[in-house]
Amino acid sequence: MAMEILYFAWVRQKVGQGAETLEPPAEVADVAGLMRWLAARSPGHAAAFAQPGQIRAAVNQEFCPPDHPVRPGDEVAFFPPVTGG
Amino acid sequence: MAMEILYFAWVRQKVGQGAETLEPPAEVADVAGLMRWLAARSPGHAAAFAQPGQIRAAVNQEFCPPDHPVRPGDEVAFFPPVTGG
Amino acid sequence: MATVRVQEAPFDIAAEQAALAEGRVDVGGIAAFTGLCRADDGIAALVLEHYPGMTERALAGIAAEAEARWPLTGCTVIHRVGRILPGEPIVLVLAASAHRTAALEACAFLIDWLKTGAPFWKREEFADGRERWVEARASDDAAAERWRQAV
Amino acid sequence: MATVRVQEAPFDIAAEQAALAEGRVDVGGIAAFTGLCRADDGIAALVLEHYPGMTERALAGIAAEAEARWPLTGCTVIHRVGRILPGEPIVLVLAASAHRTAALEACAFLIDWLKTGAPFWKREEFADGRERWVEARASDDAAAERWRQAV
Repeated sequence: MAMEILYFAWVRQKVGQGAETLEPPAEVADVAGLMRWLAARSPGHAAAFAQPGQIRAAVNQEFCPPDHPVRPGDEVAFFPPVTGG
Repeated sequence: MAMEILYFAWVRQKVGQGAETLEPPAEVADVAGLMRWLAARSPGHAAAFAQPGQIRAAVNQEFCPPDHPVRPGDEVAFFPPVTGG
Repeated sequence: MATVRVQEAPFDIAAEQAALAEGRVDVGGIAAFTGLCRADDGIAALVLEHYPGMTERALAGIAAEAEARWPLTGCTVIHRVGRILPGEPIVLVLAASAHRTAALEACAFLIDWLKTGAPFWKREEFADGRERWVEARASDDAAAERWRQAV
Repeated sequence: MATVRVQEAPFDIAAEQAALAEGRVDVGGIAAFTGLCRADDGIAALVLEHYPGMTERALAGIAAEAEARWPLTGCTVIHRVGRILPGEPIVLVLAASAHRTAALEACAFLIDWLKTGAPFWKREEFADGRERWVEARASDDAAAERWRQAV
């Protein structure tokens, strides 16, 4: 079962797309691991995830820290710190 | 020269009028003295000033404590604590 | 720039906010407080009396104090007088600033200060004909005192 | 009862306040905050992006938190997305309560919390074609943190 990966703001611009459906290998177990795996997919991904400390994540539409687990079927989003209001 | 005396809210209702022009004697030197002098003018005045601690005053449209001086030509107002907003 | 008004007519918050921001691009936030007449204990109406002349001076003084304490681009205080029915607005306070914190704090200051520093008096009228002057509340004095200590 | 909306269209604060108080006589005060687009540094427009689905959940969660902390009769959060010009409104927060302190505090909480807890991102566009993503501010994190400690 795949994961739905979403990108917003400059993460989206660097990756070059807003969403992709992917099947990471089983050793990708948490948000930080998924970021490392995604960074290797393309130069755009590499640029987007070059400084992981600048990226925030949500798993199934809840903000999550880097050690939060990810599982097949999850919706995982990556974006910069929010700036609404 | 006279003083303009104004009454508001239940002070006005008890006195029975909203304004009067009076010439207190020279020994009426401050707000508290003016209240004692006014209280002797009629049963309505007496009722209005029966509990001086419940009355607030303004001299020339500024809130003032009981020991604030009053002089001929002043506009002096008496009223309960304010309840706007 | 402060606008203060005492009026019998209702007010339009959208029009007042538009006037505060009109032609400006440096206003980042407008904080507003609208006080409404509640029907507590079966109140049929509030009748608001004020001290003409002193009221406008007091409101202008309160607005000037807010503008001295916070970097506002403007503020507005409108207080109604006369007979007001439950559900109707009584008072409107607006504070505009480049940044939200100044607007929010100034708005809270204005309404707290106005409750204890402007010569208005409320009389409650009940359906059965009884009436009662509203008594000042210690909590309002405490709220205003909080700002005095913050100087 | 909380109303949360994400929309491209402008909003009407008077209509939103009327909806909060409609048919009620127990609302004593409505606190409001309107965030506006400033033209700092020659900004020609802000473009607001969000995370559809998560945004509505986050706003509903923030509103529910406010209603749990203060005795509100209702609250409203409306956030615009898309292209917004200087002087135009971006966000509206309303909090209604029987008493002013609850309304004022809940309103400040809602806007502080929304700044750090809802998935919106602002891009600034300049007249010369440059664009820049707005960076999160430490002061916004501190403002939100203040409420966390107040639990």
